[in-house]
Amino acid sequence: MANDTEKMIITASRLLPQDTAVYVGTGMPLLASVLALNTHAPDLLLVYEGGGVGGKPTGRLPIQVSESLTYENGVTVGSMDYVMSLAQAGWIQYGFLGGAQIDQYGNLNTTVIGDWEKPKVRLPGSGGGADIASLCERTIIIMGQDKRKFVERLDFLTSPGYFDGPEGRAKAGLPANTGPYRVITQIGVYGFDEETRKMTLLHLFEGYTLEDVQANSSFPIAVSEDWSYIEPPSAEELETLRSLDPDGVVIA
Amino acid sequence: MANDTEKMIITASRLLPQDTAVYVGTGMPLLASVLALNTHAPDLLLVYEGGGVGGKPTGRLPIQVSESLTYENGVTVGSMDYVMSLAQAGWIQYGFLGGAQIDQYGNLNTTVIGDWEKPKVRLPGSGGGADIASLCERTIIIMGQDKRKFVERLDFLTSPGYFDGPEGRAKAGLPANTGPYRVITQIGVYGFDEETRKMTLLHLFEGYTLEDVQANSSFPIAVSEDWSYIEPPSAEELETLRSLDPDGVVIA
Amino acid sequence: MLSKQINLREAASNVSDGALLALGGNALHRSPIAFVHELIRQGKKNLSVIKTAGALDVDLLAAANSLDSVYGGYIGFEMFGLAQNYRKGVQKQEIVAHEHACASVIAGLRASIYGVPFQPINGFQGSELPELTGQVKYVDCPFTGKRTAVVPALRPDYTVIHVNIADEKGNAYIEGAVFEDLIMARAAEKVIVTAEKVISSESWAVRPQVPGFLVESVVLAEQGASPGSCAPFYSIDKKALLDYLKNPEEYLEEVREAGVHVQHTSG
Amino acid sequence: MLSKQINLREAASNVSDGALLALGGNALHRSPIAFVHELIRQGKKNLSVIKTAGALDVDLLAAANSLDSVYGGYIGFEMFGLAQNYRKGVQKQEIVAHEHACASVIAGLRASIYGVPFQPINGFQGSELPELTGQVKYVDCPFTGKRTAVVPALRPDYTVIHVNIADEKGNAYIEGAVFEDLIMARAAEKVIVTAEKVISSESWAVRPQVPGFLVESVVLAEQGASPGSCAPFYSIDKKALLDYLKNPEEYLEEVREAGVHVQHTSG
Repeated sequence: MANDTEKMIITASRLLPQDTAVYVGTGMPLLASVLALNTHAPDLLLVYEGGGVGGKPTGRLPIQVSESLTYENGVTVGSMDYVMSLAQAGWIQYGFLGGAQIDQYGNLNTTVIGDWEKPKVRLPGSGGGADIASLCERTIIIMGQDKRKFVERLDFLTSPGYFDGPEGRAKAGLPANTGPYRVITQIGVYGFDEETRKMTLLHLFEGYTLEDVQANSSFPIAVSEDWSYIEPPSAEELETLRSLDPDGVVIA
Repeated sequence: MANDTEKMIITASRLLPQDTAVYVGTGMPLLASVLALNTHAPDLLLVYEGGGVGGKPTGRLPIQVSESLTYENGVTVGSMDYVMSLAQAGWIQYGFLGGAQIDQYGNLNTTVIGDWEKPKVRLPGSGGGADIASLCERTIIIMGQDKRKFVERLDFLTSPGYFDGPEGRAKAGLPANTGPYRVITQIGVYGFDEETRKMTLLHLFEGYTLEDVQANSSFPIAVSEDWSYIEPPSAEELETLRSLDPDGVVIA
Repeated sequence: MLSKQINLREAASNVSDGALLALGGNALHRSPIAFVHELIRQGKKNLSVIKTAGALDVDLLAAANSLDSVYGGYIGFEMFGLAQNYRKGVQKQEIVAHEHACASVIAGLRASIYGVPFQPINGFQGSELPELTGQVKYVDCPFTGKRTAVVPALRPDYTVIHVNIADEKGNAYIEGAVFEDLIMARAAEKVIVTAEKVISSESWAVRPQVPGFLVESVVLAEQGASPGSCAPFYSIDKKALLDYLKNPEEYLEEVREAGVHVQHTSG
Repeated sequence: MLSKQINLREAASNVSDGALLALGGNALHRSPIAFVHELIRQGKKNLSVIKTAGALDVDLLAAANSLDSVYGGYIGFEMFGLAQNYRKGVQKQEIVAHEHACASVIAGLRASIYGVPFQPINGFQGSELPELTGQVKYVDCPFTGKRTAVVPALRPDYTVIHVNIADEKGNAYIEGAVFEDLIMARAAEKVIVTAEKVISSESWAVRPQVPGFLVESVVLAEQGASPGSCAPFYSIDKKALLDYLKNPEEYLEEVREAGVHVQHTSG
């Protein structure tokens, strides 16, 4: 049986198409991307935050995006400036994000809990988040879901989603055809309604109900008319994933 | 006996001190710099316009700054962006310039003869000239001298000298302690008076007179009180120089 | 993944009349001359070229009446003299010289690789260059108040670079000086790579600097920079260059008559 | 040329209280930890740090009360959790977080290497980051009219990078990912290189990326990034890191008691 983390990673990996470039950060995104590379998307281009482009690590997973394994079989050993500029110039289609808080429009907070001036908890900060959120065509957000994380109002807007609705990104001057694409939690997969740009349930993991969706959110979540259950991880997916992280650094 | 070109190159090379960085373009500057490296300044750092840093070519001279020989024994094989940025950030002390026209304040034209809109002769353009002239602490100008080249008024100001006098560079917003240092022609070596920033004769090549200085200039040239003759090329200088350009590409 | 390798004729045919092209290499070194020859054979018109230091490439397009304008820092044949056909074109006001310096061309390309509309630049205070073709303007730095020169983004429709080795996926390797090729390859809408050798992507012994996903097509063009140099494979062919400078019409005639890319040397 | 090699103590003693330091490496990788240890031993005060992604380096300075402010994109221990001492310092308002993203830190450094007071940046439209500490303002592009985010130049007093190999002239070589070290080394007033190996400048088998003329001093510091990694020489020492996170005071005590750089591992 797959655990929550494994299910989330496998579901994320399925979202990555062939022949696209994905900007890869540490942890679940790294595992999801390398899993896609090792299953359905052998030509997926991994652009590692640390500077590697096209690396196809073999054997155990590089647990951090700055590790030398992310350069294995790759094209370029660059700098973060290099890979960031690829996103800035519009070369990167997919990116992963996480956060301590998310709101119904997919805006994210990774900066502080509480007031910025006098924070209750200081978080790590944007990292590459603000940029990825601004510049990638489709961002995939992976995070745990509960009422404290799915909030009505962020304590700080680090990485922009759709701001306050369908016009938000254009008004802010962000590139067209960019924005949050999916949110993956332990409960299900969410998209953003084309009309309202509000978070909408698309798929549930088996074992969860529509009630769980709402019970674990401080904002109302619409449910797509044709929502469905997510196909459970195949034996191959699970086996490949576990071979990438044999010590259970991420998936344990 | 050394010819005019050889004398000018050798005189230029003597101006380059040890432990400094010099920005090197094609032709006489390249020969002068490599000659200095091979005589009195083995630790001179050559920064080649084409992207090489610290290259110490052996054997025959790289006749063009983009040639692979300029990387020999060097540190960095960069881009022009890289070496230009070194000048832009103030890392380069010495630079060489040439030009089709020069005025009494050391301003240079490498752009057009005649009107820019309807040129009589279109010249190659700035290249790295405008930048070098703007950013290096001391620029050394090497060019032939006659009344058509030493002009009262440039047809076009490509590379700034002292503009119209001592305040010119500061007014334009150029970095302090930068500007033309010496002009070397077949007749002699000129500096720029600290008070007036006008071109002033410092040294004559043997065989030339103070009358030759003025007879070959359209603007008046002051003569330094303690002007002197230039020490002729030593046998070692001449031998080393000729070994660098055995085919006489530059010095013939 | 499908191979991106096509032939020179197909690659050049993708370039429309009126296109804005960035050409790799520097002066007489590693310029995409075979590609320029093919543009001339196909009779392209009204091209504009971005190049830090141009020589034969720009002059050939001028001689063939294919050139409308140049965003360039330096156009000339270094110690071989002036670029005579470019020079005449500008003098006859048939070619527009968008007055640049090498560094401002690079800064404009750099704006494109960072997805911003302009770049500040140090070293343009005082030159008459800026005012003449609107390539430099000034803004006040909002942090320091300092008046700062800025240049607009240069975004080529196509960048064409000639490299030592490429593979069928578009990954490309340059030996020695990369010049502005790596910046040009990221600044453009589309990228064409011509290469002395095309290898399988499984057989790299060196690490390519241009990632294939930036590249639209790859072309095998042996001696593709000749009569310029492509280190370390070949040096400048001085005789062919001097012949060109003496009689460009004859050179053009040979290019056109060849019909396809031939390994152009004077030998 | 005189050798630039000095020892760790001398090098760190050149850094004044209140200095603005850029630290090379990224997160737990190739950070100049031995140098940070020495700063702590010397009881430096009121330092500010520039770092794209900081971890142990920044947190150690926070724990030692040596830190006034941070220009950083991300401060944390990646999958090992939050940077607890930095976090507490900010929460107690003893440390100022100049709110940045990795890309805006880099853009600020890039301004310095091009000798300009600011850099335009794409990707800051809409985040609340900009307004809070004045690290981002807006200008209208004079060519297109587009409202464009700009960040101020970041110019460190010192950049300190830890590299695989250096020579006595300051030439330095990094294996694998260079992170922002090469930019930092050109953006600073002065540069200190610590190295796993110091070789003679005659004996390079690889081509160094940092030219020595940019470097003020070179320090031999074996295991100088430990308990972080320095590929390919050593990986992260997880036990030592987890011990630090559990009991930073004890770790600091060991650093101070050592008196000199010791090859710090948990083993």
